Amino acid sequence: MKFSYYPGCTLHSTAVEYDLSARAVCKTLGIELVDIPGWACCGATSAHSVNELLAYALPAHTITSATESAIAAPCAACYNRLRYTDVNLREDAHLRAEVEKALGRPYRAGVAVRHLLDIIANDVPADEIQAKLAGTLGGVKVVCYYGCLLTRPRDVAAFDDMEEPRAMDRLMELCGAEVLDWPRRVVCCGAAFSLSRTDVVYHMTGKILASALKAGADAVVVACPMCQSNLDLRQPAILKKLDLEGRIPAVYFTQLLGLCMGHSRNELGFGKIMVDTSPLIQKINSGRAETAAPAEG
Amino acid sequence: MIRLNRTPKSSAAIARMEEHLGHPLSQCYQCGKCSAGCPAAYTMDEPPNRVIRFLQLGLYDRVLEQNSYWVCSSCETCTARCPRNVEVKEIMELLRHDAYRRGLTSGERAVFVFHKTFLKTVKWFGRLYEPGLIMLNNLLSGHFFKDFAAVPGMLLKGKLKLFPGRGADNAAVRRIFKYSREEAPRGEV
Amino acid sequence: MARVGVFICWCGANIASTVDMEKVTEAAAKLPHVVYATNYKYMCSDPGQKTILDAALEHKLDGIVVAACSPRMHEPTFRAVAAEAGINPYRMQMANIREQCSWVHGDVDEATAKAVDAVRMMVARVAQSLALEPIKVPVTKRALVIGGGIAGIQAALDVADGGVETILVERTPSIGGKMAGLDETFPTLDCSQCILTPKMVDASRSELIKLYTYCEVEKVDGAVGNFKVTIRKKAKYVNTELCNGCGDCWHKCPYKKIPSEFDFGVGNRTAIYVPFPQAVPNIPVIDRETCVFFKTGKCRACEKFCLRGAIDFEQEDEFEEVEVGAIIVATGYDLLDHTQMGEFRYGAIPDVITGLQFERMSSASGPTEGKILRPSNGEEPKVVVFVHCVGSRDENYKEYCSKICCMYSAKHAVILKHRIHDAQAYLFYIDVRAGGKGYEEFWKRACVEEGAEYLRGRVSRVYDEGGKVIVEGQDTLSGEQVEVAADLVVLATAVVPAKGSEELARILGISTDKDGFFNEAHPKLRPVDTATGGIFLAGCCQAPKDIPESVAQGSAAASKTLGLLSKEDITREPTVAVVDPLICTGCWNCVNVCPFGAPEKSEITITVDGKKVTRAVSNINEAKCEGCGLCVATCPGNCIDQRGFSDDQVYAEIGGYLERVRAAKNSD
Amino acid sequence: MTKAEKQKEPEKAPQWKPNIVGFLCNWCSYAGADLAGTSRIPYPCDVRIIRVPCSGRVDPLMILRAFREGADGVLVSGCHPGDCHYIEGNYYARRKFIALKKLLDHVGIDPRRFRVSWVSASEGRKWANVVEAVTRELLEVGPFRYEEDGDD
Ligand SMILES: Cc1cc2nc3c(=O)[nH]c(=O)nc-3n(C[C@H](O)[C@H](O)[C@H](O)COP(=O)(O)OP(=O)(O)OC[C@H]3O[C@@H](n4cnc5c(N)ncnc54)[C@H](O)[C@@H]3O)c2cc1C
Ligand SMILES: Cc1cc2nc3c(=O)[nH]c(=O)nc-3n(C[C@H](O)[C@H](O)[C@H](O)COP(=O)(O)OP(=O)(O)OC[C@H]3O[C@@H](n4cnc5c(N)ncnc54)[C@H](O)[C@@H]3O)c2cc1C
Ligand code: SF4
Ligand code: SF4
Ligand code: SF4
Ligand code: SF4
Ligand code: SF4
Ligand code: SF4
Ligand code: SF4
Ligand code: SF4
Repeated sequence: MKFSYYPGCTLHSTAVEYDLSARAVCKTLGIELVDIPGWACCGATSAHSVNELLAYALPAHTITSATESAIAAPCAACYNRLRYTDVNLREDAHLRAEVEKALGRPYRAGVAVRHLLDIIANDVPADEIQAKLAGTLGGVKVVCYYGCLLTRPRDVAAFDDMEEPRAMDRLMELCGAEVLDWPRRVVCCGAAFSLSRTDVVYHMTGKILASALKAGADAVVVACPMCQSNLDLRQPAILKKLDLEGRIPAVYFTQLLGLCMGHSRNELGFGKIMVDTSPLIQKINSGRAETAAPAEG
Repeated sequence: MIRLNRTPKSSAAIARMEEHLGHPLSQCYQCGKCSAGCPAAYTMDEPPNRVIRFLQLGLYDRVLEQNSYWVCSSCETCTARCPRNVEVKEIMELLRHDAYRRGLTSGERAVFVFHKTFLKTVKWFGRLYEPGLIMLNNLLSGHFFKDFAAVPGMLLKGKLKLFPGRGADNAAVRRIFKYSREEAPRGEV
Repeated sequence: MARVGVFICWCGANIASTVDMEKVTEAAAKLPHVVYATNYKYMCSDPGQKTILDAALEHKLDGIVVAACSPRMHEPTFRAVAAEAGINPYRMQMANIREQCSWVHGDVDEATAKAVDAVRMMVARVAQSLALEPIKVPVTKRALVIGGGIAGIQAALDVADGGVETILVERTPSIGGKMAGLDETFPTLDCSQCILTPKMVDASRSELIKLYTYCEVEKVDGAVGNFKVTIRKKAKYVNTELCNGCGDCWHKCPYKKIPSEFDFGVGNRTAIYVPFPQAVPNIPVIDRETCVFFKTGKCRACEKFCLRGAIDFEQEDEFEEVEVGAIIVATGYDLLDHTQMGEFRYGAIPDVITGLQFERMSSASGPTEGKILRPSNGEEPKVVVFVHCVGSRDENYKEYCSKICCMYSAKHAVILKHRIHDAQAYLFYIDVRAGGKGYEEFWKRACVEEGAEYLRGRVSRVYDEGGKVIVEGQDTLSGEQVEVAADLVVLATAVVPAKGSEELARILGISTDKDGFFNEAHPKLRPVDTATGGIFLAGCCQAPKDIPESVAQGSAAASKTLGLLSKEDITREPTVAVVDPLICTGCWNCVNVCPFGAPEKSEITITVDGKKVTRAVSNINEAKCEGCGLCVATCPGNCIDQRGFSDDQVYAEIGGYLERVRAAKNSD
Repeated sequence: MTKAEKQKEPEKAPQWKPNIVGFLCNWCSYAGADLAGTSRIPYPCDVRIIRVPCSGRVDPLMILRAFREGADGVLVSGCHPGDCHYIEGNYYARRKFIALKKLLDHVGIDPRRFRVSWVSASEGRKWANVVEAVTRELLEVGPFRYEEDGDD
């Protein structure tokens, strides 16, 4: 399997650990990632918020620059923007003509835009993943958080269920985590306002954190750098405001996968998560030991 | 009192909006499901269904004065669940486009400024440059030290780069910006 | 040459405002065969019909074209007029210049030209039309009712009242349908069982009603007046002659935890069971799927304890063929499965239930003996949210309004208050649809007297958190988001056609609408007929309705049935296929394609060169032919033609139109 | 004798209106067309409708005949597959028409001139759309002309 890789801006900065772990896991699974020459920012919320043409032209530039027939995007927001662009440019000839004028070259339709989670969960057979696992998550309790953009809207994104997606849950179960059912897997975290209306982020992300803590999870597993940074960076302040005890690290699904595949924590960038992940790691290790013990005895 | 002395369609802005959406606004039957699930509704001047209601009544300008569309987080929850398949998120978006072109902040200057600076950094560097964004955003919004508490930690963890990265096809990006701006002359990007 | 009269109708302004009456009349008068053409304001009115009669006599017409509305509207009317005028009704044709012309085209010139063409085509057709005589077939004086809910029971009782034998086929072990499981009924709150059971008993006692419970219709042949119906009698594994319903068997059956279909999973049943205590007939059946004996070969407890030796594990499904003259379909409804709806967490929350589950809990004879309880922990709920329009009025599920749920939700709120005095009901609604006698008053009562809180807005999502069901909704009147931490959530899920309706439609040869409900012949004027002669509809299988409406339709279908079966014989359309035996080669293509088994292999003996030759040829049984024309178009030798839709007639129509086109093409 | 269609360049004569013969089954499509009427859904007026009991009644010869007599297009519309009033008439019809389309191509008649659609009695809007689409397509294809070879 070979994909053009679109890390998006955040994976080169705030979310380096996602980039590191994604590359590591893909390598192990034999998924070849080819960088897109000259890729640009997808424009994120801002572009589609204020200027329609810009919102389509920026992703179109990147799609057209891709060298492979499919793009793997780890960021849910980028993925959503790229998908939107591709769907709309294919349907709307007029829009496409406009975008092509902006690009100064023809749009390259027919490149499949895929989220990394979709690829790993749906393209790689479960037994192949299983075969690469060197250890388990030792039954740690996790909740999977998909966020709003990964599965919506129905006719654009949807590689999984819009209200109750399960792709990440399946992967985590495969890794031997105890995946808890919780009700907020697709609720928005307010990423668009991370710098402008932080109060909104507090409100939205707060609900998610509270729910994850209530569910009794040891970690929130995520597939989007925006979600991660909201859940992670702002966690101490939010929990303080909500008067809630505890800390719950937000980790990328690729980090946990990588851990089970035997990559080191350093390789996977665990140290770059702001909330302390050592209790989680300890739990994983002691869980592993417990499950291993009876087998020996 | 609202004086209903014109049909909604008589407003060019609303007609344009309907054309863009591909369905008339009258498709919404005001069930409120969009608002019920909207994570941002709590901080909106009017919840999404009312935004649509005002538009149905032809009160386009009144809607532009409300902050609702600025604080919409584009999460698509509304569109995904609408029983009448109304493009709710798209409506919010179209309102933002128009407000941005006209320079209307509707009390949400911070959001307005954020989008502006975000796009500026993208325009300059082809990609997002976060420290630059944070600084610029704070400068323009007047909250000079907001979020800087987290910065040292982030730098320490290697999460922030001090200098913008290279590699984007800057020429292409500038071209896109130039063209997009020409298309939208008042869009101060 | 035929002598055709053309009568062009204005339909008031309906046609005349878009079609130039004078021009059409003028053009018609010039056509070959036409000896008279006129127009009139309302052709179907008495004076309109008289115009036709008078003209027919005066001009010695032998064919008529009425250019007016759709033949689906008034063909019978004008056929009758033709007959009265001494003209064979099948030499009357209607040119559709209203539904397919004036109502859909705005331009007067274009619409007029199209109307003229329509008249041309019909005149040409009439000139080629043979006089046909309707086919008479004797009527079987017996009726079949499919579905034993309240609609079917009422229909069967009324047909039997009219002195006609009725077969009532019900696929579950008991008649009664959904109504048998309801608690009190709106708007009067009388107990459902109390008003239904007497009817069920009447049906079982009636000499003229034969109950076929645990049975299904397998196959239907024949046509109006003479249907041949194959009924599958599913094996009950109980000898119904010997069993007296004592109940020893089901009390002893060790397998007790099977979710009861009748209770919608709120209660359990045994493997040998009657669905509910008042079942009619009160005779158990063994459910093969769950019986331990059938699964493992061990148990037979029921057999041991049955003193009458009624258990019979050797039984097999049986098939019986019955002949009936008319069929009433009353297969009712099911509720949309809310576990396909993500916003309700795909049924993952036990305290989110459907209206019918609520009914089973609140029914005094139900599994909880009338106690309303939280399925998760068996406690009394104090805060109950009722959600209207779940999957109804929603383009992602069902676009239509389910009609009964506003009322039953109000009823549920009232019942809740009666059973649990300190409980609070919240109802999320979009509109309250309460158009019925006493209905508005009833929901007012729920709201004003019983303290139910009505919130105008939809629910977006429910969550389960901390042992509560969090309901996120909108109160659109205040413009505020509202959140209720509920103990129980009752969904008013959409009413959908009963499972298996599509299959039954296929067996019966009737059509369904876009939502799967059976189609009536006309939405206003023939609401209980189907387009297929002799098949009628009653109850929720046609559209969602409440009990009074289901009963009314059951009675209406019965009166239609009695009307049909009161005749000695009925006439069938003579538009059947006919084989020319002299040229038929016996290839049996027609036999193979005919969906109704009308072409039969037969022999003719003819004399060729003085020698008698016997040949195998096809012969079409008029009583079975439905006149679809499939065989006609399929016969490789062109040996079949169809009366009333003959090749000549169709070619005449094509010619009638294209002659003009060719003329026009040649002139440019 | 061969028939060859002369594809005239879509002459910029907006007055030209295609002549279309429509065979409609009585139970579904004819009723659907009636419903378009009762619902007042406007559509182009270039189709002349012939009512047949079932799309299965339509003999491919009828369609060829229509072309021979000067139709620019032919439309056959019946119940949705599976919904046929006569149970499976339209199923057979469908098979026949697939073969016919090939034949048309073979004899040089643009297959776009012949269209089969499924319109149910509840689809007045769809009927209007079908007519619209057929008309639009024929406007593109242009008038149908054929000549019979041979100097007899
Ligand atoms: C929660 C709820 C509460 C309600 N409360 C009220 C109320 O208070 N007042 C009121 O007026 N109405 C009420 N109703 C409506 C009422 O239930 C219906 O109007 C009524 O039951 C319709 O009767 P029916 O005979 O048409 O259908 P059903 O009751 O559904 O009966 C159909 C019967 O046909 C059988 N059947 C189905 N398919 C076949 C087949 N293929 N072959 C043989 N048999 C078949 C079924 O087993 C069933 O016995 C309520 C409905 C609901 C959902
Ligand atoms: C404004 C309006 C618009 C409507 N539009 C629609 C619509 O679009 N679609 C629809 O389905 N329905 C419509 N309806 C409803 C429709 O009119 C009724 O459903 C229908 O007419 C009822 O028919 P009926 O025979 O019961 O009563 P009526 O039409 O009232 O007929 C009763 C007859 O009995 C006669 N009569 C009364 N008393 C006596 C007596 N003592 N002795 C002898 N004769 C007597 C009357 O003169 C009358 O001729 C509409 C109603 C209104 C008011
Ligand atoms: S959910 Fe749809 S129909 Fe309901 S109020 Fe919102 S936009 Fe209107
Ligand atoms: S897209 Fe905007 S309006 Fe819609 S639910 Fe999300 S925040 Fe609310
Ligand atoms: S015959 Fe038909 S078209 Fe004429 S008046 Fe009667 S309903 Fe109208
Ligand atoms: S024990 Fe025998 S007689 Fe009694 S109900 Fe059962 S089968 Fe009938
Ligand atoms: S044989 Fe079957 S039905 Fe009879 S008692 Fe045993 S499990 Fe129950
Ligand atoms: S009856 Fe009431 S609750 Fe049911 S679908 Fe109609 S409006 Fe909704
Ligand atoms: S027309 Fe032919 S195929 Fe159709 S029902 Fe009659 S005999 Fe059968
Ligand atoms: S298809 Fe024609 S030739 Fe063949 S058996 Fe039937 S009637 Fe005779």
